[in-house]
Amino acid sequence: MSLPTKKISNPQSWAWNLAVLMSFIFLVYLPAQEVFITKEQSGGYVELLSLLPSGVFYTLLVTLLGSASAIIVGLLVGLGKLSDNPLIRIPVSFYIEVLRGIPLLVLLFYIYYALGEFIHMPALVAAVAGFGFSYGAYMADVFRAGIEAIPKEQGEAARSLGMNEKQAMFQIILPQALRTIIPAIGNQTLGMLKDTSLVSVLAISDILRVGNEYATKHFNYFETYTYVALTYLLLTLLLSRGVQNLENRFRPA
Amino acid sequence: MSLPTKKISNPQSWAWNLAVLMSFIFLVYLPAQEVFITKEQSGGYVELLSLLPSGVFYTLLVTLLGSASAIIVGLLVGLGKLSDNPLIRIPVSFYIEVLRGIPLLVLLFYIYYALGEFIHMPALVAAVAGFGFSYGAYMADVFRAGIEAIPKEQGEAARSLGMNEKQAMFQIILPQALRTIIPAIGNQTLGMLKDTSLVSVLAISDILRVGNEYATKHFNYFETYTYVALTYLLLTLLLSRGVQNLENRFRPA
Amino acid sequence: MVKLDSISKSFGGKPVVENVSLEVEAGERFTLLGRSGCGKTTLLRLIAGFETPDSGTISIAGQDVGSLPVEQRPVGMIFQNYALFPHMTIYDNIAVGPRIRKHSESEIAKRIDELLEITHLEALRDVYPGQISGGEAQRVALARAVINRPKILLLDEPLSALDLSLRQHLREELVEMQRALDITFLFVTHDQEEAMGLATRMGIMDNGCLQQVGTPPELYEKPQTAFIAEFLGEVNRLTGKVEQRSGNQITVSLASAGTFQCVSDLPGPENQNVTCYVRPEKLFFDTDRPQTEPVNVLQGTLLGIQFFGSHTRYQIELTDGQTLTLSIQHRKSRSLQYSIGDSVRVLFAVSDVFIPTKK
Amino acid sequence: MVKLDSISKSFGGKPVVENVSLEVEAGERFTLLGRSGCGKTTLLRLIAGFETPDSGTISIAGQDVGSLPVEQRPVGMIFQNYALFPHMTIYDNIAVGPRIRKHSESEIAKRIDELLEITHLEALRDVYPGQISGGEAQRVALARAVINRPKILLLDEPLSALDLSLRQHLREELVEMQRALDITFLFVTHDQEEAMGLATRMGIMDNGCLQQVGTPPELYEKPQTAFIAEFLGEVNRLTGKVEQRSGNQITVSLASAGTFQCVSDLPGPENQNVTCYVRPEKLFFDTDRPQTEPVNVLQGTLLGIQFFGSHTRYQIELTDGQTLTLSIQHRKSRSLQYSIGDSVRVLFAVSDVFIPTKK
Amino acid sequence: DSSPSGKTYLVATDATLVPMSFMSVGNDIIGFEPDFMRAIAKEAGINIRMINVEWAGLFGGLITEKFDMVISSVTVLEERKERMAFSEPYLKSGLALVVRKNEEDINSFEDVQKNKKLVGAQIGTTAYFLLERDADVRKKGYQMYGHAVADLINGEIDAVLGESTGTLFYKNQNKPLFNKIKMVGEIMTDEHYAIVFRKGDNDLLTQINSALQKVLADGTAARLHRKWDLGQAAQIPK
Ligand SMILES: Nc1ncnc2c1ncn2[C@@H]1O[C@H](COP(=O)(O)OP(=O)(O)OP(=O)(O)O)[C@@H](O)[C@H]1O
Ligand SMILES: Nc1ncnc2c1ncn2[C@@H]1O[C@H](COP(=O)(O)OP(=O)(O)OP(=O)(O)O)[C@@H](O)[C@H]1O
Ligand SMILES: [Mg+2]
Ligand SMILES: [Mg+2]
Repeated sequence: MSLPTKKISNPQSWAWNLAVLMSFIFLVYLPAQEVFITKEQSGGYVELLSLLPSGVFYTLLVTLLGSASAIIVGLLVGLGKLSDNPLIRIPVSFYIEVLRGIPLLVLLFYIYYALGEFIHMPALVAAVAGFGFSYGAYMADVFRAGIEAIPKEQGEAARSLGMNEKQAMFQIILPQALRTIIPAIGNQTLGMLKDTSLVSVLAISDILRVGNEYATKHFNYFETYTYVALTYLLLTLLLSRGVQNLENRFRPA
Repeated sequence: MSLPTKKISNPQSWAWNLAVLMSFIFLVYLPAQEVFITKEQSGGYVELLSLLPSGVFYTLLVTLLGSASAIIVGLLVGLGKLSDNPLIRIPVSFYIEVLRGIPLLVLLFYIYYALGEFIHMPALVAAVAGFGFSYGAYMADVFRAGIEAIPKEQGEAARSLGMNEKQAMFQIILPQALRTIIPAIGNQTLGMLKDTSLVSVLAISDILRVGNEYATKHFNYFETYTYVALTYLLLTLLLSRGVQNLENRFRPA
Repeated sequence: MVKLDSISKSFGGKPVVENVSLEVEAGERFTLLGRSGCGKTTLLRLIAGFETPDSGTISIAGQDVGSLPVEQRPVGMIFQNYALFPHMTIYDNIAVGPRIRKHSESEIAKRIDELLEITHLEALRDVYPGQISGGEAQRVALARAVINRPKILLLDEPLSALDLSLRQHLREELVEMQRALDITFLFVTHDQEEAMGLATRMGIMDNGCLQQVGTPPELYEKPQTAFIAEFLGEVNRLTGKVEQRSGNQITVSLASAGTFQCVSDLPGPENQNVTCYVRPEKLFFDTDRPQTEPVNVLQGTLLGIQFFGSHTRYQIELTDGQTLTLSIQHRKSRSLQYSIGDSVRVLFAVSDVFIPTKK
Repeated sequence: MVKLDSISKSFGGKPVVENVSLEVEAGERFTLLGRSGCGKTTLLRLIAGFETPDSGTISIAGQDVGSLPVEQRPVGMIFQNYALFPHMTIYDNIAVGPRIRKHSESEIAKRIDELLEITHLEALRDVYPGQISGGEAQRVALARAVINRPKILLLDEPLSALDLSLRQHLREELVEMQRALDITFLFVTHDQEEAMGLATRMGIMDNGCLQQVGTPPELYEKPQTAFIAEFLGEVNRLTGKVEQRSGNQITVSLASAGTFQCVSDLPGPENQNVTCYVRPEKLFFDTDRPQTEPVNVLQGTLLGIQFFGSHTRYQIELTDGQTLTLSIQHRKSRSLQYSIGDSVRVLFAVSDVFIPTKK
Repeated sequence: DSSPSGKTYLVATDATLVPMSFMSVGNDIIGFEPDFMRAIAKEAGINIRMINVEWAGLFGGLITEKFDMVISSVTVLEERKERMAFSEPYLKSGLALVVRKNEEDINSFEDVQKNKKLVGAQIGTTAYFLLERDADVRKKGYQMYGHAVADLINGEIDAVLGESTGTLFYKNQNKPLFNKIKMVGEIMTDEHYAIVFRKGDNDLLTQINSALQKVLADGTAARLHRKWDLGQAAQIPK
C-alpha cells in the first residue's frame, strides 16, 4: 500500500508558512502584551517564556539522544532482519513484533519503574533507552526497506565486477540506500520530537512538564497549555522544514 | 518516498505467531502459578487479572470512539483538501499543519484542561475529541491519498459517459478508493489503540491507568507493568491480524 | 462530423496546440500521428470537453459544442488503459451511460445484449474487469462508449499499453468493430505503423501544429515536410549541392560520391545545398534485374548486413561518408550474396527520390 | 568459449531450465531467443554464477566454473537497465572492477582512457549516470564490463527498456562495439527482430528447453518445430490432409479450397492431417510476374488491406475459411490495385512451403 | 440550585494516595477520604458520587465545573484560597521526609539542603511547593506520589517529601519492599486538609460544613482514622 501513514507536515505549502508565522507571532505577542497590562490580569506568559527554554532544552536533548540510539538499534536490527541466518532473523523479527506492540508510554514506565528495580538509571537514560528500543523497531524497517529498495541488479552488478557480498553491501548498496534512509530517519525524528512529551511522566523537565508544573500551581491551564502547544508547534514545523530539505537534497536526480 | 513509516506488525510472520503465543501464555501462566505459591511472595498477578478487564474495556472504548470521530474528521478534512475552492482548501491545510504539529498528549491536556475552562466535558469526551482531531488530520491524508490514487481517467471516463462531477465522485471514485482507505483506517486504528495509553493521564481508567493505580499502591512495578505490557501486546497483535485481513480482502485482484 | 476551426491551447504560457483546423467526416477512421508530447491528447481532450480552447471553435455534427460540459457532448472516449470501472461487472460498466440517462432497465438490457453479441462478449456479461484480457477490455470499452450513440469516438492510444502481437491483432479487430458499429473514429497514436495500418485518413502533428492531412499513401509517398519524411517510415537522406537543373529535373552532386538525378520543383538558386530522400525499399543492388525507368547509380562499400527473416537490411557507405540503407524482402529464395566490405553499386529510380518543400 | 553440458535447474519443483547443452565459440554474437518466462535469464544467471545448476556442468574457456563464486568467474554481465552505480561518476563506475582487483590507479586511468575513447565517452568521464542518455549508459555498462577482460559478456535484454528508434540504433552500435572490442557475446532477448538482427548464431528456447540452434536464416527458413515457425517472424498456416505423396513430394488437400504441393520428408500415413507453413512475403498475386519454378495457386477473396508505408499486407480468405496474409514491399511504384471483396488468385512456390517435423 | 434530594454531587479525588484515597481491587475508590466524604453526605442528606481525577486536573476541573467538590488531601493555602473556597479542615497532617533505610546522611530537611541531595515530590502539591520555595534544593516532580517512592527505592533519588500518612501506611503493609525505606526527622509542616469548593458555591459549603462538624464530633472521624491506620502524624482536629 502506498498510502502515507504519518507524514507530519508539508513544509512547502502555504499552510506551513501560515502556521509558522502564527505560532511565532503568538509566542512573542502573548508575553509582550502582558508588559502593558496590569500583573493581576496576567496569564503568566512572561513567566512561561522564562521557564520554557529549559523545557525546550530537555525536549531537544531527549529527541537528539533518542534518535541516535534508535538509529543504532535500527541499523543493527534492520541488518539482522535481512540476514540469511534464521538464528539471527527470527529473534530480530520477534523483537520488532514485540516492541511495536507495546505503547511507548507503557514502555517508558516499564523501563524506568519496572526494570528500574534491577538496573538503576536516571530518567533521561530510561527515556533514551525507551525511544531507542521503540523507535529502533521502526527504524529497522527504514533501514531494511531502504536497502531492499536498491534494485538487486546493483548488488549483482557489483558481484559480477569482482566484489564479494560484503564489499557489494558496503560500497554499493548502503551508500545508495542512505539517500532514502536519511530523510526517513528525519521523519522518524520528527515523530519522536512530539513523542518526547511522554517523558514528562518520567519526571524529566521537558516542555510539557514545565507547563504542567506551572499550571498546577497557578491554575492558568488555558494560557499554559496554549503556550506549550505553540512551542511544540513551532519546533515541529521548523524541524519538518529541515527534514524536507533533507528529502530534497537526497531526492534521486 | 515509499518507505514504510509506522507499520505496526507483520501478522503473517513466524514472529507474529510467536509473540501472540508468548504473550498469551504469560498472561495465563503468571496468575496461574500464583495460586500454587504463598500469598506473600505473590506479585499480584491474580489481582491484576481481575482488575484489567475493565481497563481493557475503556481502552477499547476510547479506541473505537476515537477512531469513529477521526474517520468523520478525516473524511471532511480530506475532501476539503481536495476542494478547488481555496477558501476551503487553505484553512483545511492549516488545520492539518497545526494538528500534526502538536503532540497528542499536549492536545489531550489542552482539550481537557485548557478548553475545559470554557466547555464542560467528561474526560472520555475530551479524549475522543483529542483523538478525533489529531488522528483526523492523518486520516484526512488517508482519504485524500486514497481518492487521488484512483487514476484520473476513471473520473474522466465517468464524465464522458454522462456523469456530472458529483456523480463521478460518489459512484465511481469513492467506491474504488475505499479499497485502499479501509485498510489504512485499520492501520491508523492500530496506532490509536497504542496511543490510548495516553488517556491514563486524564484519569480514564484504561489499562495503563489501572496498572498505575495498582502499582503505586502495592509497589510491584515490575509485575504490574509486565502484565500491562503483555495485555497491550496481545491486543495490538490481535488487532493487527484483523487489519491484515482487511488488507488481504481489499487487495486489488 | 467533427470540425475544428483554428483551435489553440497553451498551458502556463507554453503553446501545446497551435491553430489547428481539421475536419473529420462521418464513417472515417481518422488517425492523428505525432511524437510524444506534440499535443495529441490535448487535442482529444479539447474535443471531449476536458479542456477549453484558448481560441477557435469546435463543432460536432454541425453544433458548436464550446459551451457544453463534458457529459453533454456527443462524444465517446476510449482511454489508453480503457478505464473500465473495476468495481462493476462488464454489464454494469456498459450500463453506466444509459442508466445516467435514465433509460429503462429492460431497454438497457436489450441494447447491451445486442452489443455484447456484436463484440463477442456474451460470456463475460457478469465478470469483473480484473478478470478479462486486454483485447476483451478493449471491446468492453468500445461497447461502453458506443451504447451512448456518440457522434464520434475518440481513442487515445488504446493499443499502446499492450504487447506487440496483441497490438497487431487488436488493431485489426478495431477496424472490424468500427465497420460493424458504423461509427466515426478519431484515433491518436505515436506509432507510425499503427497509424497507417488503421487509418482511412490521417494527420501528422508536430509541436502542436497539424502538418499535413491525407491518406496514408499520400503522406508516405509525398510528404510535404522533412519532418514527415523522416517520421513516417524509414528513409535515407542524401545531402548534396544542386549542380544543374532543367525544368523540374535536378542533378545533385555528392562531391566525391558522384551525382544523382531527381524530379522536384524546388525553388532557390543553383549550387544551394539540398537534402534528398529515398526509401530503403526503393534501393537495388547492381545484380538485381534491370529497371525499365531512369535510374541513378551510386558506388559504395557494404558496411553491415542485418537479417530480419522476411527481409534483410544492408548498410552501404558512400565514398563521401554518407550511408544508405537498403532493404530487400525475401520474396525469392535468397541468392544475393555480398559480404561486408565488398564494393557495391546501388541503384534507385529517379522518380523515387523526393525533396520536401514546405518548412 | 562457454560450454553448457546438460544443465537443468528448477525453482520450488518447477523446472525452469531443462537439460540445456550449448556451446558458444570465441568471437560469436550468440543470441538466445524465447518468450517471457522461458528461462533465458535463469540460464544467464547460471553461467554468471548467481544460481547453481541442479545438474550439468558449465565450463568457460575450458575451465569448469561450477565451484567458483560469482566474483571469480571470467564473465561480464550487462543488465537490462545497465545497473550503473548512480553514486559514482562514469570513471569510477568503470574503475570498480580493476580497483577491486587492486590494480594501480595509473594503470587503471590508462585503460579507462583507452576504453572511453573506443566507446566515445571521453566527454562524460566525470559525469554521474543520472545525467546520461540510454545509449551512453549502454556504452558505459559495456566499458565497465569489458575492462575486466571477461571471456564472455552476458547481456540480458539490454535494449528492451528503450524505445523503438533508440533500440534500432543501439543494436547497430552494439554490433560495432563487439567487433571493436573483440569479445564474445551471449545475448538474451524475447524480440525476434532484435535476435536475428544481432546474432551470428542463435538458439531458441521454449519452456526451459533449447529447441534449435543455428544461424538466423537457418532458423527462419528451416525451423524444425512448429513453435519456431510461428515464433520467428510471421507465417501463414494451412491445415489440410495429405492427399498424395511420391517420394518427398506431397500433395495437400484443403477440401473446398483446392490442393497445393510441397516438399517434405514428413513421416506417417497418407490422409493424415498436416499443417503447412508459408511466409507472407513468399505469396504473390496472380498479376505479379510469372515464376520460373513450380508454383501453387489458391483462390480466395480479399478481406483486408493494410498499408504500412514500405509494404502492404493483404488478408485473403480461402473458400474453406482459412486466411492467408500476403505482404508486398513497395519496391516499384505501387501499381497493384485490388480492393476489398475482390476475388484473387494467390501464388506461392512449392519450395517455399515447409512442414516442421520435430515436436 | 441546592435541592438536597434530587441532585447528585460529583466529588473528585486523586485516587493514588494510599491510604487517603485509592482504588480497590474491585475498582472502587476507597480510603479514609471517600469514607469520610460519604459519612458527611449521609449526614447532610445529599447524594454524591466519587470520581477519580489526576491530581493535575483537580482544581482546574473544579473551577470549570467538571465536578462540585474535591477531597484529596488538599492543604489549605492562601494562594488556593484566592481561586477556591475551603471547608473547615478535617485533618491536620504534615509533610515528612522518606529516605532509604541505609541512608546515613539525611536526618532532617537541613541535611538535604546542605548535602545537595535530590528530593522527589508529587507536582502541584504542598510538598513540591515547599521544595520550589528554596532555589538551592535539587528537586524532581512526579505525576504520582507512588512513582516518587518507587524511584527512591530504585536508587534514583535520595529522599521523597510527601504526605506522612501514606508513608506510614506503606510501612504497616509490612512488605519486604518497605523495609528498605524509613521516615526521618519530624513532621515538617502543619497541613490542614479541607474539602474544596468553587468560590461562590456558598450554600453547599455551609451545608457540608455543618455536616462535617457533626461527623468530626460524633466520633465517626476517629473511627475512620483507626480503620485506615492514619497514625499519629495525622490528627483529627478537636
Ligand atoms: N494540464 C496540463 N498542464 C500543463 N501542461 C500540460 C497539461 N496537459 C498537457 N501538458 C503539456 O502539453 C504537452 C502536450 O501534452 P499531450 O498530453 O497533449 O501530448 P501527447 O501528444 O498526447 O503526448 P503522448 O504521446 O506522450 O501522450 C506536453 O508537453 C505536456 O507536458
Ligand atoms: N529465484 C526464483 N525463484 C522462483 N522462481 C523463479 C526464480 N527465478 C525465476 N523463476 C521463474 O522461472 C521462470 C523463468 O524465469 P526467467 O527469469 O529465467 O525467464 P525469462 O525467460 O528471463 O523471462 P523474461 O523474458 O520475462 O525476462 C519464470 O516462471 C520465473 O517465475
Ligand atoms: Mg497522449
Ligand atoms: Mg529475463
